[in-house]
Formats: sequence, C-alpha cells, structure tokens
Amino acid sequence: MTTYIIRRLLYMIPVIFGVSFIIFVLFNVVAGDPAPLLLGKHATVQQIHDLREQLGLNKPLFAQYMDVVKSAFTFDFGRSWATRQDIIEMIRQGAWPSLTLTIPAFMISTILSILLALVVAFYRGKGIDLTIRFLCIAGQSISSVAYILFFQYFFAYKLGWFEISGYEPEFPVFLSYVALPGIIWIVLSLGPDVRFFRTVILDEIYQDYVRTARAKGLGEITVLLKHVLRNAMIPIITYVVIQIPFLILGALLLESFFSIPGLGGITLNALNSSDFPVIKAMAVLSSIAYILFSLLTDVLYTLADPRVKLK
Amino acid sequence: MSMRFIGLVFAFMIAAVGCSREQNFDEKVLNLITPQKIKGFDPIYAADLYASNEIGKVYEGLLEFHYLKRPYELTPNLAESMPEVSADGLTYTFKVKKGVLFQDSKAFPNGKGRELKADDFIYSIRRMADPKLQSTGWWLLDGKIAGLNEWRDKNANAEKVNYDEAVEGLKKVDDYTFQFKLAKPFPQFLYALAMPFTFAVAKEVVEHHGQEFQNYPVGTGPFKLDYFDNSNRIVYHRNPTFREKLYPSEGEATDEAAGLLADAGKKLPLVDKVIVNIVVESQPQWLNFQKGSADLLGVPKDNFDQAIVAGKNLHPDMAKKGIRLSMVNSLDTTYVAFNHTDPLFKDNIKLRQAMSLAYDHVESNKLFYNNTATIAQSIIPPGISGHKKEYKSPYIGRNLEMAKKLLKEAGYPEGKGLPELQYETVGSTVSRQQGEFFAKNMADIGIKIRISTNTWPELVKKTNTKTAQMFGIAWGADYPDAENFFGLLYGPNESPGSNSSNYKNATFDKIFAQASIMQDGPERTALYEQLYEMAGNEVPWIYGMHRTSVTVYQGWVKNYKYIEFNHTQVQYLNADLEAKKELLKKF
Amino acid sequence: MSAQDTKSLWADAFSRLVRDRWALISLVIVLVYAGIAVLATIGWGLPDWKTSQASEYLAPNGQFWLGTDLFGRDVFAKVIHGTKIAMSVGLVTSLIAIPIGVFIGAIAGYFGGWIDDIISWFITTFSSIPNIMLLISITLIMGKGLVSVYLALGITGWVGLARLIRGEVMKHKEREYVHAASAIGGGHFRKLFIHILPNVTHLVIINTSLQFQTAIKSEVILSYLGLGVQGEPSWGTMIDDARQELARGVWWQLAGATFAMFLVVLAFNILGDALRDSLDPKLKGK
Amino acid sequence: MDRPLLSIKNLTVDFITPDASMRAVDNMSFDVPMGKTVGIVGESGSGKSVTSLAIMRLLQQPPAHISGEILFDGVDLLKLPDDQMRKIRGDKIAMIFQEPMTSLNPVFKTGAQVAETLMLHRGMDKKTAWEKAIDLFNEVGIPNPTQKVHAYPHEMSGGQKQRVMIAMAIACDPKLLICDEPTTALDVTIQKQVLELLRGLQEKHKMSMLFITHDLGVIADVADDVVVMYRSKMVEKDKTRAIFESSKHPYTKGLIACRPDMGANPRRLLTVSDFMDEAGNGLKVTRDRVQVFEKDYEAKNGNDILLEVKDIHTHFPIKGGLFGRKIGEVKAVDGVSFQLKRGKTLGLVGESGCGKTTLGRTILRLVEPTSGSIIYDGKDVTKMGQEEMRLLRRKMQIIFQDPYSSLNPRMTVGEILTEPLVVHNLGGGKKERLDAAKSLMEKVGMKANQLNRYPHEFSGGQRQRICIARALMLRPEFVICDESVSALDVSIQAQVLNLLLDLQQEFKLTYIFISHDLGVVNFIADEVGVMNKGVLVEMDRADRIYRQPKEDYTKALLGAIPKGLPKNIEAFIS
Repeated sequence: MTTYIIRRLLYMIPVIFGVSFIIFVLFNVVAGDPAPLLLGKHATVQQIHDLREQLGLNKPLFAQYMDVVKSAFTFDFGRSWATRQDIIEMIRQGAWPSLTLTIPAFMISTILSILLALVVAFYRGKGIDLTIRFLCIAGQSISSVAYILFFQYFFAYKLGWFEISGYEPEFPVFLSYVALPGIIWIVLSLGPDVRFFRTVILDEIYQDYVRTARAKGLGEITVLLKHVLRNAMIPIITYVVIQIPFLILGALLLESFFSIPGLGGITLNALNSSDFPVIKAMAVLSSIAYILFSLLTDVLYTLADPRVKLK
Repeated sequence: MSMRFIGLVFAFMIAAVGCSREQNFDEKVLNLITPQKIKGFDPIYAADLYASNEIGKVYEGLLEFHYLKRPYELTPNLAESMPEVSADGLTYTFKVKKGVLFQDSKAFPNGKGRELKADDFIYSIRRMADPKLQSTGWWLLDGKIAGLNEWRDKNANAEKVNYDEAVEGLKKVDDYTFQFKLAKPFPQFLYALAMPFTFAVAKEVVEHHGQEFQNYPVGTGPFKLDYFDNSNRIVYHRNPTFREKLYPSEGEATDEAAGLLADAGKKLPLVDKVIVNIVVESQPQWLNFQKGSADLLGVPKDNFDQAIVAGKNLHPDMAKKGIRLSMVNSLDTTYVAFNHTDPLFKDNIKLRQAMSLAYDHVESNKLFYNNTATIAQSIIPPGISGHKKEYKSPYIGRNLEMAKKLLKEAGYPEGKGLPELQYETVGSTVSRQQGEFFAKNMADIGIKIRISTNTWPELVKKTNTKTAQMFGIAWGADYPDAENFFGLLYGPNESPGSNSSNYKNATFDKIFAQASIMQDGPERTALYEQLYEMAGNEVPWIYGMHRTSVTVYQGWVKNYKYIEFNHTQVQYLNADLEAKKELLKKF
Repeated sequence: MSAQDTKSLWADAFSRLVRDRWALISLVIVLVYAGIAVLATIGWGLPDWKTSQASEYLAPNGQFWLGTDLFGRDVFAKVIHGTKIAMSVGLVTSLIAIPIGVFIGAIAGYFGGWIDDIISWFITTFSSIPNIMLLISITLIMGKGLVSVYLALGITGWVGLARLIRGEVMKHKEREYVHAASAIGGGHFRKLFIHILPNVTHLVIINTSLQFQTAIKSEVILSYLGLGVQGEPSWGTMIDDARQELARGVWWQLAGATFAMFLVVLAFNILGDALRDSLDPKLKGK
Repeated sequence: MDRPLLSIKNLTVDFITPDASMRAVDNMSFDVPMGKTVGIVGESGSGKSVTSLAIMRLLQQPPAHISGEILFDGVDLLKLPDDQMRKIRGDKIAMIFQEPMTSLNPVFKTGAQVAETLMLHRGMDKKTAWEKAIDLFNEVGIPNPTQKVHAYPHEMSGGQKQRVMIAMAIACDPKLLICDEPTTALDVTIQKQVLELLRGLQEKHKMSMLFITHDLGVIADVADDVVVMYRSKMVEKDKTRAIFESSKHPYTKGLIACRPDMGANPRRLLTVSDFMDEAGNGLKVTRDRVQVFEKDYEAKNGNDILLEVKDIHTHFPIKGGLFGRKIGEVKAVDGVSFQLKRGKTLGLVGESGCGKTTLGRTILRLVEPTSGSIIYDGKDVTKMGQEEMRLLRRKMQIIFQDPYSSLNPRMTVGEILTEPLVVHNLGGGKKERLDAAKSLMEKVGMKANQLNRYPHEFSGGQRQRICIARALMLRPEFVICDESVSALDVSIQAQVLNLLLDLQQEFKLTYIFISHDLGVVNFIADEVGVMNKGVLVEMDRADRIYRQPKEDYTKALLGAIPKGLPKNIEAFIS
C-alpha cells in the first residue's frame, strides 16, 4: 500500500510536466502578447519590449517552458501579471469563499442524490421512479445560465428570500450568501447524480448476493440500505471523489453571478486577461488535487471493498 | 442520520438568511458598486477607471477638477495654488499646502502619519518613471520632463534604481516648494497632475511594504482603508487626520437650484463610511440597486436601456422609490475604425465614405442609446475646445443612394468585387449586437461583413499587430483636451501606439504637431477646429456617437453631480439618513 | 425462433428502441430539430429573423408568439433559426471528439504496455485540468466564433470517451471470440477493427447522444462568457441577452431559447437512456 | 406425521414481459415429506430453479404471475403477506445457491453474514450471534472458525464459501433446506465433501431438503425421491432407484443414457433424441445403438508423432513495487512434457486453476511460453516467425468453452465461418467460400440456410456446433477442444461429443481434449493426462488411468466422482 501511494504520488511528476506543457503551449505559444494589455492603451514599443523582457517572454521557448515547469514544482508562482497580487495569497484568499459555496452544496447534493436514488431504486419501474427520473432528466436539460438568471431574479429579488449577491467570510453569515447559489448547484447536480446513482444501484440489485440477503428474510429496505448500498459505494466513490478537486476551483458562473470572491472568479478573470501565471497556478493546483483525490479514491476503495488491495 | 444532517444544514441556511446585514442608521454610509475586480491601490498603475476611483479616495494629487464647475476646470488640491509658469512655458513652480498629514501607518515612526513635503511629489513622479516598475502612466511623462528619460534609461539595467541621483526637471526648492522643468512645451502637463498616476505616496510606506504596497494604501486623502478584498469588498472610514478641505461654494448656474450647494463650506468628506462592493454581473448590480442595497449605480454606457423607458424618463417603478437619474454627455466617441494599412481602405476614401453613409446613426442611437447619445460628426465630443458645433459631416446621416453611388465610384458597384470584410469587436452582449447592426446596415448596400468577437486581449493583439481589418471601439478622454483625441489619428502614434487604425495624413500630422504644443487660446482652437473638420471629411473612421453617461442614484444620496474624471467624487457626496429611512419603506 | 426472420443485434436494438414510446417521441423531436436545422442552413421555409418587423421588446402576442427583441425582430423566428447552431455544434463536436476518443481509447486498450502508459498519461493530464478552463482557454486563443466553439468542445470532449473505450476494449480483448480470431490467424488490425470495435459501437452511439447535448449546453456557457457564436441567432446568445433583459421584465427571449433547448436536450437525454437500455448487452433482460 | 412438510399443488409460473407472457413452470405438483430429500432434475431452462424461487417467493424480474398452492406446514405461502413471508425465509425455509462466488456479499465479513440471519430471526445480540456463527462454522467444517468468521468471502476458497452459505442456511434450524445446484460450480473433490456435509447435516437437524441439479449422478447420491422436469413440465416423479432402473418417460431415459460414465465405453453416446422425437413421442432404441466396445488404443492411424511438448513453462509476471517491476510470477504451466500421436486424442483433466487451459493456449501460441519447446510435425512452434505461425494456424485450431463469448455477436454465422478463409486468402471467391461454409454447416448438423443468422439466434448447443464448424473451415489436422462441452446440458453434450468423434474419423483429426469432467474424457480420449498445479501428474492410456491410477492425486480425483447408480442399459432397449 505504501509503495502504491508513493508510486501514485510520483506519477504527479509526469502529469505536472504535461499540464505545464498544455498550458504553456496554449498561453505562451498560441495566445496573444500580454505586455500591451498590461500596459494599457498608451503603451510604447519600447515599454512593451521592456516588460516582455521583465516577464521573461523574450527568452527561447524551451527556456520559457522550463520556467513554467520550475515554478510548478517549486510552487513559486510569483505574482499575477494583471493584478500584481501574490498568487499564493490570492489562492489562499479565494479558497475559503469557493469552498464555503461548493463543499456544503456538494455534500448536500450528493447525500440527497443517493437518498433519491435509493427511493427510485426501491420503487423501480413504478410511478415514483418514472416521475423522479423524468424530473431529473428535465432538470438537467435546462441551461445552467437560465437557472442562475431566473433564480436570482425570482428568489433573491422578487421574493427576497436570499441575498442578491455578495459575500462575508464569517460563519454563519456566509450561509446567507451561499444559500441560493448553493441551491442552484444542488438543482444542477441532482439530475445527473440521481441518474448515475440509480444505474449503479440497479446494477447491484440484480446480483446474486442480494437474492441471498432476501432469502435470509431481510426486508427490502435493509437489503437496499445495507447490502446494496455498501456495494454500490464503489462506483459512487469514484464518481463523487473525483469531482472534489474541481470543487476547489469553485463554480465559475455561480461565483461570477453572485459576486462570491472565490477561485472561480479568479480563474475567469485570469483567463480574460491572459494572466498566465495565475492560470498556470490554477492548472497545476487542480492537477495536483486531481491526482491526490484519485489516490484518495483508491484508498477509499480499500475501505469500501475488502477485495481491493493496493499494490 | 443523514436526513437529520440535511435538516440541520437547511435550518442553518434559513437562520443565516434571517441574520443578514442590517441597514445601519447610526453612521452615514455610502454603498457603492464597482463592476470590476480592483487591482490595487498603487497610483502609478491607475490606468483603469475602477482602480483609479479607489485610489482617489485615499490618495491626492496637486490638482483636481473642480467638482461643480463646467467646462472642466483645474483647481489646486494639495498645491497651495495654481503653479507659476515661466514665460517659455517650461518651468512650473508648485507650492505644497502645509500641515497636510499622511494617514497613520506602521511604516512611519510611532505609527503616526508625517507631514507631506515637496520631496514626496518628486519621489512619486520618479516612481512613475522607474524602469523596473513599468508604470501604466509613463506615456504621460515620456519625453516631457527634462532629464527624466535619461534617468530612466540609465537605471534600466541597473541592479537597483537610484532615487538619490538628481533629475534636472524635478527640483526641490524648499520643503514645500518644487519645480518641474519640461523638456519641451507640453500644455497638457497640468492635467497629468490631476490624474491619479501622479498622486503623492510616501517613500517610507513604499519601502516598508515592498511588493505588497498596492494593498496598503497610505495617502493624505479623505478616506482611510479599513478592509480590502480585491474581488469582494472595499471598506473605508473617514480619515480622522484629514486636513480642512471644504465643500465648494460656487459652481454652475443651475447647481444652486439642484441643491448642490446645500453643503457649501462644510468640511469634507461628508460621509463616515464608504462600502464598495464588487459586482461583476449586470443582473445582480441592478437587482441590488433596485433593492436599495446600493446607493449609486453607474450604468455602463452601452446598456443603460434597462433603466429608462421611452426616451429619457426613469422607469416608473424606480421613480416611485425616489430613485433619480442623471444623464450627462460624456467626453467620448465611439467609432468603427478602418485599418489604413489595408490597401482596400488606405487610398479608397470613397469606399470609406460610402460605408459611413450606409450606417444608420439615427436608428443606432435609438436602439442602443434610447436616443440619448449625440451623433458624432467628427472625432471630438462637445465640451472640449476644438469641437465645432456648426460642422456637419457630409458623410454622416444615412443616404443609401449616395452610398451606392460612392461605392460604385470606389470600384465596387453594389459591393461586387469587394471581399467579405471582417469586423472585430469584443465579446460583450451589446458590442455583439452593435456588430450585428453594423453588418445589417452594410448589407443594404451590398457589402458583406463577417463579425468576429474577441476578448479584450485578443482585440489588443490584433490592433497592435495591425491585423484587424475593421473594429468597433470607443475612446474616452484621459483629460479634457482635444490633443488626447487627435493623437489617435496622428501618424507617428501608429500601432502599437494609440493610433490603432494606422491612419497617416501628412497635413494632419503637421498641424497636429504644431497645435499640440501650444497653450490654450484662440489660435490653438482655430487649429483644432481645422483638424476637426479634416477628421470629419476624410472619414478615417466611421464615427458613431458621443455617448451619454447615465447614473441612477437613490433619493437619499445628496450632492450627486456627474463628473467625467470622478476619482475624487465620493468625498463630496452626502447621505440623508432620515430620507433613507422613509424611502426604504417603499422598497 | 426458427421461423423468425433473421435479425442483427442492431436491428433488434432498433425495434426495441422504437417500442419504447418515450424514446420514439424523443427520436421524432430530434429529427424535427435536425430538419429545421437543415432548412435553416439551406435557407428556406422558415420565418424571417433578420429584419426588424416591429418596435423593440414587444411582449408575446398573436403575431409574434414569443415577442420581439431589441431590434424588433421576431424572437420565435430567432429560436427556430437557433436550432441550426445548436445542431451543428452538436454534430461537429461529435465528429471531432468521437473519432479521436475511439481511436485513442482503442489503441491504448488494445495494445496496452508502453502505448497505454503514454496514452493514459495523456488522458490523466487532460482530465486533471478542469474542463471549463480548457474550454475557455481554447476559445480565447482561437478567437472567432463558431469554429473555435467547435474545436474547443471537440478537443475537450474526447477524454471521457477515450477512457471508456479503453476499458471496454481491454475487456473485449480477453474475450474468446478475439482469441478465436487469433487462432485463425487474424492480425491486430482485424482483431481490433473488425472484431472488437463493432462490439463497443453501442457505447459510441450512447456517448454521441451525450456529447450532443453537452455541446448544446456548453454553447450557452461559452456565449455567456462572450466566446460564443456570432452573426446569427443562437440559443446561447439569446440567453446571454437575457442577462440584460430580465431585470426589466423581458423574459421571452430567455424563455423561448431555454425551452427550445430544454426540449431537444431532454429528447437527447431520454434517447440516450433508451439507447443504453436497448444497446447495452449487459442490461438485456432486465 | 402424515402431512408432508411441503406440498406443491398445480404450481404454474408465468413471466410477463412487455411483449408476451412465458410459462416457466406448468402445473407442477409434488410433495416433500418430512426429513426426506426430494431432487428436482432437469436441464437448463426446464423450470427447476424457478420452482425453487417460487417457493421462496424470490422471483423478482421479470414480473411473474404465480398460481396454484404451495403448502408449507399447511400454510399456503402464496397467500401470506410479505412480512409474514419474510419471517419464514431464512428461518423455516433456507436456501443455498449455485454460485458461492457471487452469492455472498463481497463487502461483509462472512461471520457477519451468518450472524445477520441469527440476529434477524433469533433476536440475538451481536456478540451472541457471532459466537453462534463460530459454532456454525465449526459445524460446517471450516477450519479455524474463530479466525475465519473475520474473513471476507474473497479470502476463502470456493468450497469454503459454499460452506459459509450452508452455515447461513442452517443457522436457524430450518425445516426445509432448498439447494439450488449447490455443487455445480465446484470441483469434483470439493463437490464430494459438500454433498457429504449436506447429508450429515440433514440427518442431524432432521431437515427436509429440496435438491435441484442437472447432474443425475449427484441426485442419485442424495435424493430419496426425484422429480424430472422438461420444458417447464414435470414429466416424471418417483423413488430415485425406480427412476434409474425403470424410468417410464423417454426423456428421463435419454437423460440417464446420455451421461458418459466410467463403466462402459460405447462407440457413441445415446442422446435424448434417440428416445424421443421433437414432439415428445417415445422412439424405439435398437441394440446396435448401445453397443459397447473396447477402444483400440494402439492401432489407430499408425504411430507417427504429430506433437511433442518438451518441458514447457508458462509463467505470468506479478508486477509491483515502485516502478511496476516484476516481483514474482504465477507458474501456470510449470514444466510439462508429452507426446501426441497423429490421429489420437489426448484428454487433459484437472481441477480449475491447474493450468490445463493455459497449456492448450500455449501450444497454439495464443499465450507465449516462458521456456521449452513445442515440436509440431517436426518444427519448433516457439521459434516460428509471424508469417510462418500464420500459415501454421491453418493446421492447428481450437474450440473454446463458452459458445456465447467465442462467437462475435456482431457477425453473421456466414461471416464467422468464411472469415478464416478470408484471413488466409483461401477458398476462391465469396460464393465458393459460402458454399464451403454451407457444406460444413451440414456436417455439424445445422441447416445450410442459417448462414445469414446471428449467433444470438441460436441455442448453446447450436453455437458450439458453429464453433466446431469454424475450427474445421481451414481443414486443420490438429484441434484443441478447451472445455468445449462443459457449458452444455448433458443431452446436448452427448450430441456434440458424438459429433466430435465422427469428425475425427472423417477428417483424420488429432485432438487435445481439455476437461474437468472425467467421465467425458474417459469417453473420448485415448490417452489421459492429469494435471495439478501446472504439472502433469500422470499420463497414460485412458483405460489404465481409470482402472489403475498410480498417483494419489489421480486416485482422489477419481474417488470424488459421484457414482450414481449404474446404468441399466438393457432397460433402455425396447
């Protein structure tokens, strides 16, 4: 198990190389020159040249790539080109609002989805099943932008149940700001989640061991909650845990619409202003998180499924 | 267990919704909205409007624009008086007000703010020229102050920039007096001293905070920063050590009646606290304002139609709540630029004229500006000297027959032989709609337009590399002088300079070079008017509109008057708490 | 059994599919949308969206079923014409993403070893960057409307399919019918392309229906970010317009575009589910 | 006690699918007396499992309509409310299933799964239930019960898992134990132990047992009464001995007769179709069809050696460590050598995991050997290049175990059969190739006009015939049959075995016949090799192996075969 974990952690190295490479190609090779952008509308040729020199953009491409790789491994991302803020500090500041939005919403939606999926699985083929499935599919078919526009207008403005936008970092005040975007998040993820979990649970429900459990005289609910769910946890864990790294990056649209000062907004801003160091930092962080959480998935497997041994 | 957990979470949410921010009536608070993340408070990077608005709350400059007087007029701020200018127009001598204190900061000994001195200005100006810092305002001073460029170049490759070395053009006379010496006449120089780029910073603070300086502003201004999260909220309190600065007691003729002189002679600032929320999306901006949780909302020039019905009135729902509307011509010009390096446009003035004639300004004004904009005849907006009221461009005003005729003469009868033209614009909703409108107009005379949307970096890249064929864009004045506009057509300023359409006209360039170094006066105005007409007749661009700035503000906000260069405005605003209590009942 | 007409698994699946009433309705909806898209492309028979026919922002009425937009254009006509962009985005991105995904996944799953190591590394690298970030980066860099929307969605869309196909090919590679093909002397090409791939095609079909609806939804988000389609009506730009409109009570552009999109995405979703039920041999008999 | 424990009257089960309803059990009536064992025997799809699940009311998908009466202790189970029925399940009636691998919940400890039943029906607390579970483990003969209760299913062998299932079933001292093919998935030696255990427990606990199997040998060992099912109907019920000695129904006769046994070597096996036509009418069986003869082990087709395997090893690496290095290996085939003469059949027997299948695949180089040589017709197969190997494949073919997965479901039978010709560019044009396919189809007993059908349209036996036809398309001289009849019902198995023998004669084939079923191997093979743990334990002439085994392992293997009752061949001849 230890060797497995170490091996997987070492796998981060080639992946970070790859991620740096993709981001590098996209932004250093293909994308526009950030210098005139940073200097504003009155920039002179000389100034642009000087700034490019300072940013290291006049170096040969390979040297630039090595710079990218180096900063990815040393975590020294420097400062944002666009805002001149320290990137680590920006991420530190943005992480909390993003997490206060995404983590509760994510947890509630996951638990709710599993419960609904169990209900649907219990009543499979019956009216409740069809109704919930249809609602899930229908809910999933509406554009997220439409949800945001309408919910903000209706629930926050017309009915006044929630704050329209903004954020306070203190607990529990932030709840009043993240409640509505959180609800939108839940509504958006409920559809795909319930459908996925339902499939997973139904895949298990026809297994032989379920028949054994019934033959013991267990009631249908015990069978579902104890025997089926525990086995269904394996694909559910994969599905759920692998989403977590992307929670850290926040929810781009929701944060933007509800003025939540999280990482999603930072990313969006960085993309809009060709702020390469920030984009790079976010990409590297997300890939590290991705690998760590895939690893966590594997470790959780060993807990959920005694058959799995990590080698 | 899980059910109970969910219940708990929901209970929390509902509880939290109940305990959201309450309106506070003990203090005079202004709740403002800014639509962009604020980059930071370093004056030398004050290139964008929103950052400079925040900088202007904490820092101050030698001069400022008078809050009430129009046309815009410079008045002394930190300067004791307007400077003495030498006869050759090259030396400016300033005296600094005495007893002005920097705000308290741990960067100072004992944490007490020290007095502002002449050295602080010399230091602040040098920072703008510091080659390591790459100020976005350097263009203002580039080549203007004697010895400054040399100092900049000398230090470009130095390990550490040497601030001790004397610069000829920046001379301290005594603790409260210093002189600028210009390298060549530059009549717009004084405007630079009212712009946030040149606001005074204290060396101790800069050195104490190093790269974090932008997050710890310490100025002499009316407000002191309490809290700064560059993507969420900025909170200021009244600066307790602010000097005695009074609300002006004179203004335009109409100001008295508008109640703008009610607070005349009162000590500034008038409110205790300012909260600036960063709200990027227009829907929440509007909803917040209509809920009363924002006091003031500058409507983006391109999409104000939400607030206004049938022309110029406030939406009745809003009027009922006591909301008020301000609509004032702003100093800007929208246009569709031709790229003059493209042989298609370079020598074919008739093509340009034909296209200009095909454009439906009236309809555009109606669709996009609710008829509030002024149709541009040439490059300069009204309100700046050089604008010639009686000039009507022969190529503005839709005339399809004429346009078709000119198009034929241009060699493309009914658009035949003309390739599809590419129109670049930024990706915002309204820019896109304007592009669609333009394409629709051109189709009427047989010209095919392909619209390409870009992010701002992309568009900048395309114009800088001269690869944009046509692009829709606007220019707002940096300072109220025609030079700032004419420079956009001045040949030597071609891309990546500010002349992004790469227009070149020897006569125009000659007159511009001459006029730009003249002091204000009838002679210069005459030259400006000449340039104005040239710019109209030559159709280097298809001029669009001089837009109107629209602001909506709540009934309890007092002393609001539109000012184009508004970074120092907030200190003049007042809030009527009694009125607020009353009005909020209607929300 | 002996008297029946012979039926391939495909024909069998199709007959099962059309027996499902909802799937059949969905199929019809998708075909109608596709038909409208074709009409919009060749440009006849559909209401005019280009000209301003009335004053701006008319509420829905008898003449304009979904009211008018800022230019006084018929919103209903715009919704109809928006079908073209939606369907073409779905189609083209599928045409880009699916061959790449199938090819890369199949190669990795079949050959294994270092080829698989490299491709898996590539897939991991791609999936560790948030999709939306890649999507935005690519559109930002490619610029210009439709083509870059195609490319961005195509380039980001293959990863999931590649992973799926890789796993599935690995499974099939060990099936006895593939061993049988080896035993008669069949080469790699024959085993992979003639034997294995036709047996994972159902996944490709199911995935296409998912890819289609993801693409349609992503177009809205890209439009929202100002990176979308220009010059002709798309549902994305219409919903984007609604950002400015809803606050002043203009709800019909949003409603029209959302509903049009809702219907077709719903149809694709139901169809996807039904396809899985009828094509996936694992689910047979359940 | 006159009343039988379980009395089934007119039980009919219909499955309702959206398109049609299908009768799975048609009007069954039988009794299970107190303390006795009743066996239900029948082939796959005959409705025997459905009957048992109907008793437990565990039929779930597709929805079933059940009519008739199932009287248990006088109570009609079909009329009980769900919660009452649940109280009976696992308590008064318990059930053991066929697949111990999948019938235990993989994520719970085996002890917990046994304890769960006790806690549910006996209201025990956790501690007591676990203690009782240890006792039960002990009772069903699991070594180290105190530790094994903490083992997960995957940590146990197949036999142990089935013992856990049994422990779970007897936990509450049920009155009736239903065993649905409880030993089918197990190796013979394990099967023997499990059957002994069940018999012992039945006596001890005075249970009645309903024992479902397709294997007549097993039924003869355990059952007092036998019910024979055929196509959803009960065709015969009687005392076990009576069934074997004087069965009345032609199907039962066929079923008994088609089972290869160790005693006699008929030229060909009888099949059900010898006794009964399609419509179910009995046929006359003549003496010449049941002729027993001695195989001529020496004389067939001379003595030249076609295949010689020399010290072949096939090892699979186990990867691990930081960089996925090889840290060990599984020795699937560990030094096997033998010779095979042209025209002979070598039978390879052994229990699952003994390496017999890997050996077969290694010989064809579907799996690469680690070392050793395979001399085929004088040439070393292991040293051949790609092209040479490709040409050799025309001569060497294989027939796999699973007729379902060995045919590509997306190809028609015609495509499948002509593919070998296409690959080797033989047989002329498309039409000629199809003609060749047609004639082979007829040879294997199929219709020539079925070429444009797809595999899923055929039954298992038909598919295996298609597989055989495919293998023969290239006119090979050497064919490996890898468990080729194991997945088939006995009656079909007999037909296929007969077919293989006929084809061997017609095409002068040399076979390696891999099987776990000693009876089958005895019937078909000239020489038999017994494999265990990758090693060839013993190899000799078939009759000698069966009559005088030398090695202990071979003896144990032979001893474990359920003897059943000797066939009374005379009884079949009418």
